[in-house]
Amino acid sequence: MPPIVRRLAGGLAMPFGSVVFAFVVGALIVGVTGANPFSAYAGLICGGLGIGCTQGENPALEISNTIVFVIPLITTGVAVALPFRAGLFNIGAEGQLLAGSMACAAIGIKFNTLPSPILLPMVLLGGMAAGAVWAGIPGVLKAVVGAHEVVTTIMLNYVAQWLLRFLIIGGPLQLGPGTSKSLPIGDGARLATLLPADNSLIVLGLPSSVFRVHTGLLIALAAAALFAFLLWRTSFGYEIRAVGQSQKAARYAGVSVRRTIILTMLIAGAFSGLAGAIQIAGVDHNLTDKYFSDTTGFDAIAVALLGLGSAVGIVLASVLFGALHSGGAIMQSDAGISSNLVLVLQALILFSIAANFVGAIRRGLPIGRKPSALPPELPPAAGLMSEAATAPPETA
Amino acid sequence: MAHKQFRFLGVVAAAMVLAVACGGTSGGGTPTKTFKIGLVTDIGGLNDKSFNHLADVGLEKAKAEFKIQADVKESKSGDDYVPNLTDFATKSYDLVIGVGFLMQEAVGTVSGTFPNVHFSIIDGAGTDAKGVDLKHSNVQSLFFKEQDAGAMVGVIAGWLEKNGKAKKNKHVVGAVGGISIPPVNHYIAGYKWAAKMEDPSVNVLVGYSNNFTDPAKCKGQAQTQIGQGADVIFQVAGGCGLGALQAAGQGGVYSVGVDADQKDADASVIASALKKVDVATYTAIKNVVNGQFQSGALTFSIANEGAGYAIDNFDPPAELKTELDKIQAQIKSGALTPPADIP
Amino acid sequence: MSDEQLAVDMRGITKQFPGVLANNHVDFSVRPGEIHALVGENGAGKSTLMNILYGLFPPDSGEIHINGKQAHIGGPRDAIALGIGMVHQHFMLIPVFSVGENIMLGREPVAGPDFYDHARARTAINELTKRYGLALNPDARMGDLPVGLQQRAEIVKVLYRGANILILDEPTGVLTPQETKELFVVLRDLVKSGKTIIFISHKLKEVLEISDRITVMRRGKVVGHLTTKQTNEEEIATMMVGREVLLRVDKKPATPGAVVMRVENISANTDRGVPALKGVSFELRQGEILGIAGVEGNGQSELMEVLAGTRQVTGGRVLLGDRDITTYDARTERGAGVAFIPEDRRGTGLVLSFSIAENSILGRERSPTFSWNEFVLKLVAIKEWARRLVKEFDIRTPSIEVAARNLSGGNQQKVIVAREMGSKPKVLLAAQPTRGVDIGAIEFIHRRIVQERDEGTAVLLVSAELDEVRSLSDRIAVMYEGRIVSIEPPDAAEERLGLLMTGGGAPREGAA
Amino acid sequence: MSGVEDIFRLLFTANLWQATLAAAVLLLLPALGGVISERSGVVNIAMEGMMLTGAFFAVVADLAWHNAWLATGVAVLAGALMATIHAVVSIQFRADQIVSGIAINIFAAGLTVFLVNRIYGIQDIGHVTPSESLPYINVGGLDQIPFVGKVLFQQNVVVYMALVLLVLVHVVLFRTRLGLRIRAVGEHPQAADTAGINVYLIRYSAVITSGLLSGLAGAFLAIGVSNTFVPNMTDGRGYIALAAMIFGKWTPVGAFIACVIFGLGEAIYDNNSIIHVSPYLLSMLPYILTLVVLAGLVGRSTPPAADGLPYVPGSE
Repeated sequence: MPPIVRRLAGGLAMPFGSVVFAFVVGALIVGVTGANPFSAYAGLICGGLGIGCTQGENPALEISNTIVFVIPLITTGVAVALPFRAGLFNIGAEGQLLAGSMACAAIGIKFNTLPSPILLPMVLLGGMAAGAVWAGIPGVLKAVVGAHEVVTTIMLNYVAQWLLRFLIIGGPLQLGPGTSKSLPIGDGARLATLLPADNSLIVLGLPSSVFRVHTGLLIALAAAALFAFLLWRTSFGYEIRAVGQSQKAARYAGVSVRRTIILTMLIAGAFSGLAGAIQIAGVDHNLTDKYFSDTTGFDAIAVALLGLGSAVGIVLASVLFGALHSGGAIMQSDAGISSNLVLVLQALILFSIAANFVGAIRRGLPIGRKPSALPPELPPAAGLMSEAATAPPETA
Repeated sequence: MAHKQFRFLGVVAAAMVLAVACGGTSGGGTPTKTFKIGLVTDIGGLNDKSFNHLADVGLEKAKAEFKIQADVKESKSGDDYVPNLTDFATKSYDLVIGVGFLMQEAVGTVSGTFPNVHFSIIDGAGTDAKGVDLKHSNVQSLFFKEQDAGAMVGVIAGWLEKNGKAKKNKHVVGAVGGISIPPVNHYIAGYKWAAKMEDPSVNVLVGYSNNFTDPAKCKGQAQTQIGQGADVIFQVAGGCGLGALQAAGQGGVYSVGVDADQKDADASVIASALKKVDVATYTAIKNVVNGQFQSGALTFSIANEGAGYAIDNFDPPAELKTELDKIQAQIKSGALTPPADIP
Repeated sequence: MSDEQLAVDMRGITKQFPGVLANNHVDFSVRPGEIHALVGENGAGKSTLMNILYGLFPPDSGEIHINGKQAHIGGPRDAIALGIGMVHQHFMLIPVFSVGENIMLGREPVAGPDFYDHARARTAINELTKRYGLALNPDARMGDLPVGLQQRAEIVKVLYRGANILILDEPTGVLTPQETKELFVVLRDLVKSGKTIIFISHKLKEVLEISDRITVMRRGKVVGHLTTKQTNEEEIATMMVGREVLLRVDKKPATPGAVVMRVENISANTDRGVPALKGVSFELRQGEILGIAGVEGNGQSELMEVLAGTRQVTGGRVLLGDRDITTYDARTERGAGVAFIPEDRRGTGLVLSFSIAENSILGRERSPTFSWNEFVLKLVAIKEWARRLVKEFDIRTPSIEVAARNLSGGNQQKVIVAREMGSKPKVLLAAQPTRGVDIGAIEFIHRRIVQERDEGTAVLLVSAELDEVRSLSDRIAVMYEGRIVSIEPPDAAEERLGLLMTGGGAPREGAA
Repeated sequence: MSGVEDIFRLLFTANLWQATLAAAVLLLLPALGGVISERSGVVNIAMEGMMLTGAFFAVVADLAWHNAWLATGVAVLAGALMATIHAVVSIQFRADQIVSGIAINIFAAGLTVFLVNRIYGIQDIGHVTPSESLPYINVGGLDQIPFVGKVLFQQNVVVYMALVLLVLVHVVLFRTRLGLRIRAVGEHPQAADTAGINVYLIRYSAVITSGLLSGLAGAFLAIGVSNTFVPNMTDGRGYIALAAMIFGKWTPVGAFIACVIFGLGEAIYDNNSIIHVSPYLLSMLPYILTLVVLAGLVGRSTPPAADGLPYVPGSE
């Protein structure tokens, strides 16, 4: 085998194995409870990828629906993966996404008369800024006093949740008494769909408006590309990785660990915030109670891990998780299996990656093209005791 | 407001539909075709111990009686509403039912895309983003006058207080809401209105747990109200509210269940305010099977027995029974109209 | 040889780690009541062998006999039960626990159902410390004790477990000469009271001083059994390395030029905020090597960090030419021409998971040579640069894409040396540049340091190895307790330097 | 400003403190579990999932066997089983402990609802009869003491158990041989290993104990407080317990104090029918307080030295 193939195979073995493991154990759980795992998975695959549908589903529609789920996963996946590289565990992508969606909605409502070329950048940048602030707080706390980012980001997720409730139930963004959503954002703040939202135009046998894939897809792919570029082709990305692998060595090399941590979190937050803004601008067009139950930012953790922290991996993992999400509903209506099985599968994938991941690192096996996705020196949680926990001493 | 006007029209429409239904139930020809019915829950899921569950019960009932294929999709997040509704629509289901007012916008959107598919939505209409009803001809709204049900249990609470038949008789009763949203507040509005009508000196405490799933939160709310002297606790918070019923049982006071008959939840439950989502779902399906789908609003109220109350672990005195029958008749006839907004 | 006489008899021990055959059919035996030294270079397999004896790893093959009986040692518990105790190179102490708790751990005296019995713990420790003359306060917090006392606690811990065979892994590495002397007294007392001691070291003078017999290891194999009285430093060194060692560095006399760096009365604190430098001043000239001698922990590390820009001063200033660089950070220091070989190769000198190419620009990733606008990396230039360094500094690697982790210690060090020297600095700060690398790499690095000097670089060298300082330096500054107590010529007598290093002796004129 | 006055008046009512203690105990049990687990060096953010699993199986068992104690036993074992998964994955396989914890939480959320669907179908999971639930007990004599009696001695049996467990955990951690060993393993597993302590055994036991305690909390929530199971009924308590543990600086007593503070917030919030405080601000409070603590404004909170680090025997 040529080395490149071997490395590629080595890189794919673990994530692929994790997915297989999850599906096998999932099948056992389904089987033990007296249902047919094969029909369950057939529904899942049909709904996720539009393959093998038997109940008259339109494959293009299923793919389109999956892509709509994939878009925010890519962007938040990047928001989790980038801090991973710096040795930080961003569990707060969800809160940052909410912050981004709140800011996007607020701006999109307040300035709803502005034309698209002005308003659209405003809402997207506003969402990014809000996400950056939301991630910046843990970044600063980590860099300055060594507060562990896992805990601070979890706390801020909840704060964002309650802030959202405040805004749309009785608060300044509420549509009207008794509602739990906001006014719609201005037309100028909306991202166009790839196909026109036209009920009379028939594409692939369906009105084109059912295909909800929007230009946010391009933004998400651009975000993934930017992430890869930043990480591997810039001095800042180099410094992020250096800090993630060895804070001491980075500090000795003159990299400001504090600055890198704060900047990394700000950028990550901007990505998450962008995901929230894209959802508002591209899909929902208003802030609704559906964000109370949003889990994109948590799925992003699995996406980042399964994607081994690489841009291509994140996109592929996002497709998997988007397909699982999308397929769950088809599985339920076609096969009568509760879509909660999807959560079980996601958890199993996580167990499997987590267990393999560190195991592989400990055994010193190279993972993928680049040395490793997670800092192999210490798992992110090790930050609980790393030197950073006692605030890195730094020269002026 | 337009909303109220629409409501009124809804009542008229409902009355007509029911009249037709009563007139010739089995006259709908030869239903040899298997009807496909799709039900989409909101994020509460099938086990919400509330309206999603009741809708499923109605669907099962219809399945037992008609030749239908009944499929369910649980929405895991708000992002699922549109794709879930769309999936059924693209597969040419004969009726797609959305459960809960959270789905209004999604139903508005999808029904516009699929004008040939019939939609029903419980607790809402097919709206645009601003909450304005799009009045699509393929959408049927299944509304409930929760205030009617709330009023009936409010009569019980007020009557007990007035006549010193409650546990503490401090002229305080309570209501524990989930989140301050219309379906919840309609119940509370009727409850408060009727309790005040029965016992003008009664103080109605209204608290919100901000939660529909955690019974402990509602229990805390109820305990606080009991501590304030409340001796009838009305839960309007789905699964969370079950905690309020427990609090009443433990605190030795009466409680009132919501949506379904919650007699079994606790011995303290003396009555339940019924919102017959199961009946509504069943009716909507039946209409489709009989080729009688009709757009617009179908409102379920005391008048058409789509809302009401049940007496549970309690033997009401004759006087109270008389009072209840009287009020119920007055509401039915339109002589009394419980308010939709909390007074 | 009859088994009954041997305290420890390890036969045919083999242990394979991924990529390394750490022990290759090793035979190792220790007689009761002796101090047996196990010597060898880093990576020779000494620690692995002892960890196997202590049950931390199972051997792949081979058998172990303790006091004549075959033993299966599945874990430290088994080893302890067999009377084996180990004092690890990195202390196995818990800083937040008391001395007493640390010593008792694993064999705690218990009162009632399971209560930790402080009183009995104290009595037991006092008894032990009295018997072996090892004063220790059982109630002190371990983290507050100096290193020497921590080591003492480790020894007491082992004795408390009833150990008759004590393994000491590089026990003197962290000690001052005074503490080392005290340790040796303790060891001799222990032997007198019937204990057997295995002493792991690569410091040959100490080995000759304290041991009765010596086993030498090289590359996972035993290469010699020696009796201390019948051998000498050269013989052991040759066995360790496998060839004759050049103990002197070949160099021309220095031709010092202008003063490049002037250090004026600087003071600085340790990480814990304790003063580490208390007014250090010296000058460094072009084309000279100024060596700093001293027992570790007397401020050398802090001095280097201050000069490299990774530690802040609390007073004084540093001048590079005419520029005041006191407040420069590591990056600006590098930009100004100060290169730094840090003492902790794996911890601070390299990012181990980075490739050689990536490591070759560590600290210079924003320089115009390697990035556009300090931002976009010039990947081609970086690769060329790395290839050049690999060639010029004889770094043994299949490719520049190999992770630093996968290089040998010597090659890792060469990557750092290459990176720092490759930038043609004005000042080269070299802290422990040859610590723990093989002899071949030591020779190479020594040669390159001298070459740098000869090309006009000012070199400041810190080393814990007095021999290294003496053989490389053109001047020797001796540090003691945060001060430079004297600046000596390179041919100063070892005894005099030793005296100065431990606070004795009179300074020569010109010292601060 | 009447809101402030009202709250002030509220603080002198026994009802408020009774509710505070009950709410605090729902947090205390998982928090104690967290303390034990993390003191042994295993980061545990999986209390939420363990608690939810416990709640579910408590109801299933109680409905099947009509015995609250049996059901509690099942719940405790279910919590322990989830903890065992966390232990195997993070101790044996040295997985990232945070990822494993997140996975447990997702797993529990999905599995419980999936099983409700599979087991009960359209019937849905039913209600537990109060007589078959964990009883509320008024401690004879003591419960009549003014104020204190109501707060401390008119509570659910689990509240008393939790208070006993609080003392027990404190004593075990800081006064016993076992506690010394747990802390040693969490601070410096190599040192413990070389001292002959079985690091894995201690860590497994500690993590599983955290599952037992979280399972008990789940049972309390399900068949003590609610008498039924509602999907996702734990509602983030495991995460607040995590906050309480950090707030309390990884000590049982500190965690308890934090739980009381958080429980007090909840109890005050429960009064929103009579005093009008912003529900959102109050709900944010525990999280913001924890951030403040983490920011070092109320003293530093330092975890055990080896918290979160998998132990590899023989490593340095």
